[in-house]
Amino acid sequence: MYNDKEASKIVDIIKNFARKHSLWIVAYGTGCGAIELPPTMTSRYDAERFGIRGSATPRQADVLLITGYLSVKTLKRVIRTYEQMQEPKYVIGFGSCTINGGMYWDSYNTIKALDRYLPVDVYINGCMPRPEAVISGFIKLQELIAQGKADGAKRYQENLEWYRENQRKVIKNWRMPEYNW
Amino acid sequence: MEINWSTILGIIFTPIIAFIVGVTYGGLTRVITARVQNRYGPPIFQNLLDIIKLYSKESNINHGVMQHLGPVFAITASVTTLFFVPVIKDSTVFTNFSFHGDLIFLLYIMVFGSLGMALGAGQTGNPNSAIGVSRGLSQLVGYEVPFVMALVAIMIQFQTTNLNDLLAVQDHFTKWIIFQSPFAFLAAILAFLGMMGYAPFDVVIAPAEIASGPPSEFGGKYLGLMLTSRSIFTFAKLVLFTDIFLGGASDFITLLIKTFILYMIPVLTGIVFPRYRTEQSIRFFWSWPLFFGIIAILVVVF
Amino acid sequence: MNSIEYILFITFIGAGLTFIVHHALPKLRDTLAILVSALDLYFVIQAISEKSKVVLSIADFHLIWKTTPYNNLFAVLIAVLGFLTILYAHDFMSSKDRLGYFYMNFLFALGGMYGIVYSQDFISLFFFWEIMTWASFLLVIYCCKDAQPIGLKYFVFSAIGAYSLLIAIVMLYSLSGNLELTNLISNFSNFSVSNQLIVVTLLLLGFGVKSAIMPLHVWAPGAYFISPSPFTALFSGALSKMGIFGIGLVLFKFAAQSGYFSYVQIILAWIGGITALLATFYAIFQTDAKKLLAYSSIGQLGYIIIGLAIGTPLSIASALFLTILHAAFKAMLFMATGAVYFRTGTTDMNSVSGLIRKMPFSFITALFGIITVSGVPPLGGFAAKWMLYESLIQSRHYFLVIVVFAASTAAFLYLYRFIFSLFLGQEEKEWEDVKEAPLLMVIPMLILSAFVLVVGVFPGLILDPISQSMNYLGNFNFNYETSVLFNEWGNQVDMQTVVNTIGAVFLIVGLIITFKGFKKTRYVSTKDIHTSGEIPQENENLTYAVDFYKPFERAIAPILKSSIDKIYTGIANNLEQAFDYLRYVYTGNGQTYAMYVVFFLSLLILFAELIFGINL
Amino acid sequence: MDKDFINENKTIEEIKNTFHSAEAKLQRKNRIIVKLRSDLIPPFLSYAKNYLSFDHLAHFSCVDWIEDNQFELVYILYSYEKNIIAIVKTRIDREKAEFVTVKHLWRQAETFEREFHEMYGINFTGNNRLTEFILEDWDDIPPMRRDFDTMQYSKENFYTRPGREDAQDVREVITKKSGEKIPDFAKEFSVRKLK
Repeated sequence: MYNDKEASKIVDIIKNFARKHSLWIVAYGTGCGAIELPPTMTSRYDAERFGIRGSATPRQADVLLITGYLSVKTLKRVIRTYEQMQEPKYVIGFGSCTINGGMYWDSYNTIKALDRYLPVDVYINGCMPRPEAVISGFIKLQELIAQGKADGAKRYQENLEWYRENQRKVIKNWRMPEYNW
Repeated sequence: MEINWSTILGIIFTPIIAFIVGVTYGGLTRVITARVQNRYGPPIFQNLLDIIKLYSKESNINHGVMQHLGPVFAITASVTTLFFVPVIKDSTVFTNFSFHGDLIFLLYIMVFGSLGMALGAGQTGNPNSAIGVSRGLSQLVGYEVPFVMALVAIMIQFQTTNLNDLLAVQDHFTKWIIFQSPFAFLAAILAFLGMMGYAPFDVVIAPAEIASGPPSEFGGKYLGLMLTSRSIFTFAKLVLFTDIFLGGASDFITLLIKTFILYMIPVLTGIVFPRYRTEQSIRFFWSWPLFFGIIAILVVVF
Repeated sequence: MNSIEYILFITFIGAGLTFIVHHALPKLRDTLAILVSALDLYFVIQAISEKSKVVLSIADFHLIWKTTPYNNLFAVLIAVLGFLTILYAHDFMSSKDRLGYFYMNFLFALGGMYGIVYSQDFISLFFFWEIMTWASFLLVIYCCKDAQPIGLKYFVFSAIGAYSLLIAIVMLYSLSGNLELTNLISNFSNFSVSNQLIVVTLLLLGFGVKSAIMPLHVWAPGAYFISPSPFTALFSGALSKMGIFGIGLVLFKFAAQSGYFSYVQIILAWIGGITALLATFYAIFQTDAKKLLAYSSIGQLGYIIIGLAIGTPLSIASALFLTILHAAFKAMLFMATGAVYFRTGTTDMNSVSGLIRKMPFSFITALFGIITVSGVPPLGGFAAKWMLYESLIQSRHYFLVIVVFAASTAAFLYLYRFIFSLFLGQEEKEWEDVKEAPLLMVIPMLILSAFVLVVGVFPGLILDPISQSMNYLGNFNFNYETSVLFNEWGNQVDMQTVVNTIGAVFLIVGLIITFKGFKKTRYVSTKDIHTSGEIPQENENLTYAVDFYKPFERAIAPILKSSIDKIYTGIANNLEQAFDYLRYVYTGNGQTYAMYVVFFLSLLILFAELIFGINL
Repeated sequence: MDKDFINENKTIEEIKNTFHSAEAKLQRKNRIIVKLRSDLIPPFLSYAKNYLSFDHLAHFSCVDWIEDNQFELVYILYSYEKNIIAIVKTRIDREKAEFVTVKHLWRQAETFEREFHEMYGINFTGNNRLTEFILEDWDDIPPMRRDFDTMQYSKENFYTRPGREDAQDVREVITKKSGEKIPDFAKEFSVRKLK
């Protein structure tokens, strides 16, 4: 017989298995990365093999894709979208723009490091990453989920003040609803 | 009080079987769609994984009591529909309560879920949900009319409104109602396309247009419950159609074969067709299906 | 004095007294009205067991009031609804003026209805009919100046109905020399066929106006819309049922004896069917909740008329069942709308939204109401709809059943729109301070909600008196148990099993979904919705309410091209040109409608005298 | 040559006759350039639209001439009838950046003017829609002005991830790998050189 701890461990394994193999993405089509998604999803690369599927609204989604550079104006909406998602939720940053600003490194209106503002679980580098890279990024995310390491949502909750401080520094006129989990 | 074990067994196992079959069929749809589009496609149990994942979501939100209860209404309707349909012919376990209800009751209980769901979607306050509901209800009026015509033709022809009596009539495959009254079948199967909500009649949940419509504010356990309900309801509708037109099934293998064939009709139609606008789909339902329905009734009369 | 005398006496005296004490003792006035209606309820129930009978002889005429099972059914309906609406009116009308006028007319209308249902001769029936019509007319024009044209419309159509009744009564008297109902019924088969037909048509016309069947419905939407909500509930719930009462009487006591009965049945059934369908379509596109309910009311009366016209035991049972149920659910819906009006001051569905959390009881009432109207299983509406469909199918009215089904499916549209626009959707800042209606308004709504729930599980409770009154109407027997309905082929629906199944599944799943992750489930406001990341501001209203059914409208546009009102206006305009000189006599806005009365009367007299040679 | 551009020259002639101070000249086939004093712009545009049949405001742009302390507004008009593009240029004071709206002539001008208001800080009198347009909550000097240092702003406001300090020139890296030579004119624009 299993004791409680082991039983809950088994439940966790089942949960993580399901989460791993069912990633519903809400693709926030910023920048040029959005155009890499159609080939990723369609016949050639067929991301649905891995249980990756588009979802229409953040309420239903698990993964938030940031597909390119984020202007400050868009960042506000992205934060809102992220906060509307249900836990557990993951963020994947696409391309060098989300990592270090990419070719927009000196722009007056785009942020240069996404993980200062949202807890990124996986970065996919490239400018833009090709569908193979995108899929490999998703597989990396799946590995993290299976190991229980994809804890972006938890990080966000715990360090909410730090994230908020960064967000407020960029977004001048802060008119956002409270995020009180 | 005497305990009727076969009833209890039926109550416990029918929804479970319905869920498993419905989920597998849902996964199969995705595989078939993928193959038609020259893709490999997800595993066949993908929908099950999706549902487990949705239930295992840690946080959930709702906008009020009606949104909380909306999916519950939906699953109540699905399971009740299932209980009032004889799943296996002449089986003591899987006939459930089908002697206590009839076709007209089924027609109404099938709408019960949509109405409850619509109320839930309405409370979210999301305009997309309301648009979806508006479209869904309009389309409902469209396909219910030919469906009822087909049922009326059958009810008058066989002088019964109970499914078990209809099953008793179809004791040999030459006596299946699909052969006895083909026009009724045509009208009903075209209405069935609308009932299943696949393309070209999927304007209700148009994901890119109105953000999946009614369920656009549902996530986590609520969405999981909705998908569960949808799986059960799919199976219930398939069994209903099998019972009415294809002579039911006396064992599970036959049931699976018959329901699968029926299920492929909307699925394959859905793969190859684009989407109708709401008024176009209503006009469609009120043209050919209605025509077949009228012929079906006229054939019975004369 | 026996109970019927008490009822009439108390009601009419009470009506006068409320008017008198209005200025002196306003507190007493409301209490008096409630007391009168409560006493009425008591005596109506008393009268059933008493089997009371009153005979008044004036000159040669015998005025008879008597209880029969059929009368009792309607009397109880009126009494219960009258009591509840007056209870409801106490708070609803508290801020209005001219309340003496309101209560007096309200009680007069009630008294008129009691008189109608108990009277066993045509003189008293006509007398009370006129009292009821006048009282209701005065209440229609109660509110404001806008009510004037609507009131005139109502008056003109009521006058048409009353004149046809009067002519029919005169004809009956000239043919048989008697106006007692029992005598007339036994003599009716002696009349010539053409006389029978004329009498039946005229009577149906007279009663049909009150029940707003399709070509005569023009007055109804406006009158329901403009009259104060407590009275609208009574108007639609009980007053319009007087037409049904009369039609039932005419069909099964008179017309059934004539050779043309089957034709009358078919024509009436189809009129009912078309009424149901078109009224439903009109209801879908209304933007005002009360107007929507008014059209819905017309449609529901269409079903009742179909049920009566088909004339099989099951169909009559369904019609009478629906009569009672319609009184309940339409009163519920009008009361819920009235509660919204009481708190927000409007019933415009485009401007009110998201009241569910503020007015939970009104919402529950409205929810029960719409579930009952739509006929979805657990509540009472299903039994009525089920019996109607079964009887239509079994009496082989193939296409009528399709029409009825289309109408009742389309009814989902307006019902959803009604509840969505008022109670669901975005919670707006404008209605932030709205509270639940006062207790005295909520109680009647909840009583009626409980009633439809109980009737849903145990339709047999209502079917008992219905089958008794059907035995009075003719030899109609049908099979039912307390919670099981049977059709003529022996198929059944066991409401007990249905309700148990639905209840059990609902409870189990509901509990599971509530307690699964209960801590991490939280409520968010309706502003916190997915809008592509955009944050809706406080004053932004995102409710999708205007042109709610545009796609459906586009689909059925060809059917709705011409409205009946337009046809009437067209006729009126043409007549205006033809009889231009009449303009000197009739001046003012209502002249065209008033012209109908004259035209109609002369037509009737000509018709009767010239063609059939009856001396009026 | 004159033969080939009858329409253009005729238009130029008309413009010169009406507006004596206008510098109108032919640029190439189907294209003329008109330079005007800023106070003549409203009457000229009205004249061009109503009498010279320049019905279409194809584009409207702004150039920051910080050296001259001026903004240049460029209206690009098109005549469907004559098939001529007219480029109307005018200069306004940069310090007191104010001009009159032309939205009564072409409705689309309103949107262009909103953009210039936001990006250059030019105030168009008569346009009452000069509200926040593309940028959200911008509180610095308008970003398209040349005195706005975008690099510095970016450094001040946005966190820069370490690792790009060397700011390698892509061309240099590529040429180093492939052994190609950078052309001289390209060297001028190299990041390293700027440093």
